[in-house]
Amino acid sequence: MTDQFEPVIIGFTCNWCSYRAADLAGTARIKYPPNVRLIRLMCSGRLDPTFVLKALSEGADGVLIAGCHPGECHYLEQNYKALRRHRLMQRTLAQFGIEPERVRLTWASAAEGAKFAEDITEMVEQVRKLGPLNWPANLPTKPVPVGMVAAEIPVLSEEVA
Amino acid sequence: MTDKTQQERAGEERIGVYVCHCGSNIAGVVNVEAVAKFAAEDLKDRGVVLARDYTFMCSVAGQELIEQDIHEQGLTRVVVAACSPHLHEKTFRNVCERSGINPYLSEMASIREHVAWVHTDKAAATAKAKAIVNGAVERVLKNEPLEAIRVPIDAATLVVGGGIAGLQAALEVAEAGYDVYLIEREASLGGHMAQFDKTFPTLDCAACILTPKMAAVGSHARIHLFTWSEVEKVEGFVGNYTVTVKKKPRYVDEDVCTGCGICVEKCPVMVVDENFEAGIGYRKAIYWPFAQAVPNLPVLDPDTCTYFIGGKGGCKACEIFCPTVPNSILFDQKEERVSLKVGNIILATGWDLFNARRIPQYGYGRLANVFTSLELERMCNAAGPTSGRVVLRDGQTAPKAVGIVHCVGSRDRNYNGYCSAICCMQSLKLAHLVKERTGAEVYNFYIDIRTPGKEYDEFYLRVMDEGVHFVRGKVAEVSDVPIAPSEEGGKLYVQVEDTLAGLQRRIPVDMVVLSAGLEPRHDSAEVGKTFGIACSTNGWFIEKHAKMDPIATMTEGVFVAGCAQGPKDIPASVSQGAAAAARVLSHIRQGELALEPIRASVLEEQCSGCRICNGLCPFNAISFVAERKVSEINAALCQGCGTCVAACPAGAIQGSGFSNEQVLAQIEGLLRDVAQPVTREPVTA
Amino acid sequence: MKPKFAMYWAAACGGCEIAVLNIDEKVLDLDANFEVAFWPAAMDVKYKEVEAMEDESILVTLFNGGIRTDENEHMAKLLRRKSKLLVAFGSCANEGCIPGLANLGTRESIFDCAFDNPSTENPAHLRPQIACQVPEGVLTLPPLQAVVRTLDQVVEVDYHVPGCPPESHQIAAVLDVLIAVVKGEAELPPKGAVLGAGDTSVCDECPRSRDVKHIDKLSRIQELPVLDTEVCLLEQGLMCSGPATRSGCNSRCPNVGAPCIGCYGAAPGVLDQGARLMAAIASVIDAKEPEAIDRVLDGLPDPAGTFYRFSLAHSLLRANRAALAEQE
Amino acid sequence: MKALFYPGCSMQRNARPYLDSLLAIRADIGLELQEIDDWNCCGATEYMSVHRVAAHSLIGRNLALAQAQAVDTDVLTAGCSACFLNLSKTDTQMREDAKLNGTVNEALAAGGLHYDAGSLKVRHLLDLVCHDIGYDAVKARVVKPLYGLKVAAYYGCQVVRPDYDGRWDSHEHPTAMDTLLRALGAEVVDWSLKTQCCGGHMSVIGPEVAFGLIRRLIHGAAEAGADMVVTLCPMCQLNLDAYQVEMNKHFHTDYRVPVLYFTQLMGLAFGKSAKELGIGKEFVDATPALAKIQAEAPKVAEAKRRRRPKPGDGLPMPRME
Repeated sequence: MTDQFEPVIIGFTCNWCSYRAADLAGTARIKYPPNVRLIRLMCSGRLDPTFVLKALSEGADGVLIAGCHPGECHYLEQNYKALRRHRLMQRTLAQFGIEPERVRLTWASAAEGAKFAEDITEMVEQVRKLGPLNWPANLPTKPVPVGMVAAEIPVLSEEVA
Repeated sequence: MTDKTQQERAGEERIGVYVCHCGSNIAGVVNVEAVAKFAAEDLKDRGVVLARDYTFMCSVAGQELIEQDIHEQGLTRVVVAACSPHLHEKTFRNVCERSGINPYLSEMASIREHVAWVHTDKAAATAKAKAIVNGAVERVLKNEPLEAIRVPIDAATLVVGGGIAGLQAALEVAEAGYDVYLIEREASLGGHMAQFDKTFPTLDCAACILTPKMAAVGSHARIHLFTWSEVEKVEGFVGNYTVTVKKKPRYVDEDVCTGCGICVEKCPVMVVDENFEAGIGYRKAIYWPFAQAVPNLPVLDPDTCTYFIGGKGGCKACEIFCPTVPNSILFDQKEERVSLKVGNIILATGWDLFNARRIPQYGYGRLANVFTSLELERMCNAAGPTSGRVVLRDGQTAPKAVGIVHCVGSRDRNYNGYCSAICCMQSLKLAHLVKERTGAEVYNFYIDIRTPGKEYDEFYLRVMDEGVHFVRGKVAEVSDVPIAPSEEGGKLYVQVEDTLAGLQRRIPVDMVVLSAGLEPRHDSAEVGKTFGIACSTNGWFIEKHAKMDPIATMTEGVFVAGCAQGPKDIPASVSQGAAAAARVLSHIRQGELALEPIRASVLEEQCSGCRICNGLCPFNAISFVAERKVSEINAALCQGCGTCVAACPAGAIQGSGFSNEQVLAQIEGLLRDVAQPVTREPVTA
Repeated sequence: MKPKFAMYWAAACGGCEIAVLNIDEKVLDLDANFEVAFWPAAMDVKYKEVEAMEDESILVTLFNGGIRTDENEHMAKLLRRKSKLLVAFGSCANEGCIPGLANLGTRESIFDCAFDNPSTENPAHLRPQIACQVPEGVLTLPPLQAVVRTLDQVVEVDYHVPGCPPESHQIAAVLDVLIAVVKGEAELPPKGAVLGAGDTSVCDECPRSRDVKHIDKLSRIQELPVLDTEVCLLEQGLMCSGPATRSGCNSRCPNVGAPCIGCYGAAPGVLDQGARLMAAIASVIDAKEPEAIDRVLDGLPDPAGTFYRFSLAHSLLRANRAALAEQE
Repeated sequence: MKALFYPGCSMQRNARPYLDSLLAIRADIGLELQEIDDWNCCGATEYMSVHRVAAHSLIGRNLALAQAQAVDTDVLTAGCSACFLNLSKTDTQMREDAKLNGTVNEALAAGGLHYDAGSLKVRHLLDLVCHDIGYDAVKARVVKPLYGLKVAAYYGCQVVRPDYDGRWDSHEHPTAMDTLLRALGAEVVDWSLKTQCCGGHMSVIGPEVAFGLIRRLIHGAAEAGADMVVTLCPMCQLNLDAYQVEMNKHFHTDYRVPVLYFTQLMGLAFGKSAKELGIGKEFVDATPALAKIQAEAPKVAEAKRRRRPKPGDGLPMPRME
């Protein structure tokens, strides 16, 4: 491996479509970068935003959410809930300074091994470009004086006072 | 339930980790020894007491290895890093069960499909495999012992659709001695097959092979027939469905009518039959769908009946001439609703013909002598509107040249991307019939000829030998306008690129037949919703597994058969009907069914009754208990998707098998190698 | 000798102090059973005097406010050392509260907002300094830390009393428990327990009628032509945090037609209150197409501030990335 | 409604009646046109295949000028099919192809111009009239309905294809102009050739090919019983009208099917004078056809009582939904 940044991405897949798409990519020996680590859920509707925040705060550089195509959900329409949560999450995450490319929602049917592999490849490249997220929430905080060096203590002049 | 106690428990757990080589499938890319070593050493503080790598974990020897360790090493939980859980999860759960641990205290880490087969960099693949094993170890620590849910199975079966697939399914179940309710939307059984003249490749007369089955179903003591009826509502779950059937008024007393047909004869109204005759024949306002209809009862169409149109006055010829006592004509008949209890459901709702008007450049509906394949089927049928003569729209002239256009609406990204599976053979059959009956020159315009059935290709060769022309190319347009003065008027010109000859051709013909594709029923989405199953993007019902389970659906106890699941020919529809029946019979014979215990449940003391979850369940498993102001989940209805678990604002819904604790732990495990060190909670065994 | 009691006010508004005084005559019970060792808002005790106390000599300290400055951190650590029981008192100490919302920006942006906005007259663009020379000597201010942290992110905390501020009847109940323990009439609750709150969510106490939810529009209260006094506020399109907020306040705000803003924090066992709200609200949006979903979401101009109004500093992400990056 | 207007060269010369009639009716339908200042040739159909970047830049200049002049509308319209297609093509391809976008804007920058792809909505005039102004608004202005006039609506190949922005109901058999002409009171015949090629520039480079194509259209319209062909494109009008005589000579036929613009028929129905609308400048005289216009709506034969079909009636035609 070269010195280039290798992002770590957590992928949430649904049991019926995207996880099987990943299985199919394997069976078909389609190659994609090893940066995504998958978690199986029963449905993209199970995707709790907590999982995404947890992954990001635990050191993941990105999160991939993959469900069945709209209208194809094995639980009829639960992937629309994932879609809504994703739209809302993106708005919220933007306020935390997290780029939208880091949390990607994609659809992959059980037959779309190649498409899923392409999605992963594309996302890995996008996140690689963004650089490490390295969420520092858990670092001990240390105060930094704002706007001054301790040596230059200003004198409060009479006029201003 | 604080984290602490969980952690303490984790300390007491004894986890065994098994890393499979899968021959060289995994070991060729992943350093399996290193993964096992990682688990044994680095995950010791997470409760791992032993880790082994082995050539084939799924082999008998591999399974025995785990059993032995459970007995001798006192393992309490097991992680197998091997292939996809979709293949062997059950195998290793059984191993656990045999050895006395709850089967759900095992976990698989997919390092073949998700690692070895998709990556080439060995170091990176091994690192990823370690992370996945780490995730599985963290997850298995949070697994709870679960028990399968057992439900009794009602032996009665619902079959929806009286086409060939539904007929076969109904007969199989009834012959086994169980009650079947067969629901058919039309007035007679038979489906599309009843409309055909001959069937490929044997050229059997469709009616001759179909009607005996219709009669057998119609007279079977175990089969309760509901024609001119639709399923309105389905409640309950596998083994215990309550189905509401809407019986549309047929305005004929089913119990009294003898089917003598005098009413039909006397009815003065004649209208185009858009349904059975595909728009090229006529029927009366009171009519039989077709001669061999089962049940042998006419149906009255109030939209065309003079009595109904005239605001219930006049005519009444049918009633006047009806010879039965009491009179069989019931002008006041109303819609009825019947409630049925069934244990399993087979959906065989069939297909709709692609609407050829959607391709205006082929001229259907504008150019008189452009026909659909179904129109030609009716024309070829001896019982059809032309008594089996193949003629132009004038009803007289036999065509001298006929063009048959394949793939109309199929394999076309403007309409349907899929192959309709039957059109090639149907077109060959129609080419043969046209040639046989008219001696016309017949041109088949095809993209590819697909003849993968038994004796299908032989039939193709036979039709070629009969002198039918084959032009490979997608037809650009069918026009009635000559391009040059040399072209004679009154013809249809088929403009096509002949891709074998490398030429643009304009072939003048008298008749064009559009071999229209199969489409899902126009209301398949609503029907799917009624039965709790999903449709693919194309609209066909989705089977549980495209290869390994093309009969079952995601909803336990609901099966699909025939074209409702995707385009297929008659033999495949019959097979699938029979297969669905076999699946149902297996359920019935088991008496009760064990369901995967992946279910959501409400922690009542934490539920505040906010009702956010109430509208989220497509299976109506969530209800609100007004007295206690809490929501409740019916475990038998719940399919385990977990949407409500994720949505509960108070965290009061738990999902067994995929709990928050399990997923969060798995995230931690997967990220252990990159996480900030301060977040690690040391757990020492 | 009576056991010692302390109360301290860190990065907070002072409302918690008022709430304690608001328990009326109950405060006499406090005085009867405890010796007040340190309570800057009520009496004059110098930090030096606290430092001189023996470790664990104070039985209980109610600590309100988050950790925003070095001084806050210093006092948190000091009081932890001096107290047997340290109680995170009120929303700020527990989850950062409104001051924690500043974590969505950097210190620089906080100063810009406070000292350089159109409503502030500050032509010289003066900024507070941590030290300043005046004729009498050097004046200092405690340095602002990169982000607001909660008390339990800095020191170990024994008990949590949520609320902004904690409801007076709940404070009284907590004091009763403490007094009972002092008198030997009761056991201490298990360490880490949440005191003075319920264990379901605000909806449990809310008298409004509720139904299945389908949100096709989110409005702010002033945008609603009529507010139904009987029906669930969320069903009327108001962003009410009640379903995801711990009970205990007797649904004060919804009772009077104001949506719950979430001050009692997440429901029991919930890791991240904002995530729960996001999941719940998004789930019941009545739209399928991305554009239609967005139209509904446009009614929520500040999602992070809405969902994490009180709990931001204690959430999984805690703060904006740029603010966190200023940590060392 | 307001729109920026790119007239193009044809409308200035051979298609002058198109422009005149448009200007005559614009107030009636509330169309405010703002001609782009200093516009240049669109490069017609050929330039694109000679030099792609130069062609796009040539068109890009017009788009850039339009964008700069767009104050209270972002709609840019053209009456000529080739002009419309070129503007639409460049806009779309610049939007989709970042490299092309860069190159074209680099070229434009030399002239101090810039175009933000996608900032304008490029729309054909017929599209505006049918879909924005609407049939009802048109119908409301009709004072002299074109009763008794049978017309063949001819769209040509460039407006409905490739239809970058999805404006048309069908790319083979569109119906927008049919509906518009019916709103004017005319009877619209059904024919198969609505979007077939008129020959384009083949009339100059390979007349025999063009004559064949022209004959097909004229013959088709005549066969369908049309009194005239109605078009929306200067090139189509030129080929079918000006070359009809040549075509007749070539095939020894004597077709006389006049070819007018839809704007001219709108003008007639709105009560404008033929002169004002440029009628009379066509090669094949439209006067005999226009003489068929009646004051009264032709009596539609009363719907025949549905009688029972008899043997020999023939097979029913499929219903068209």
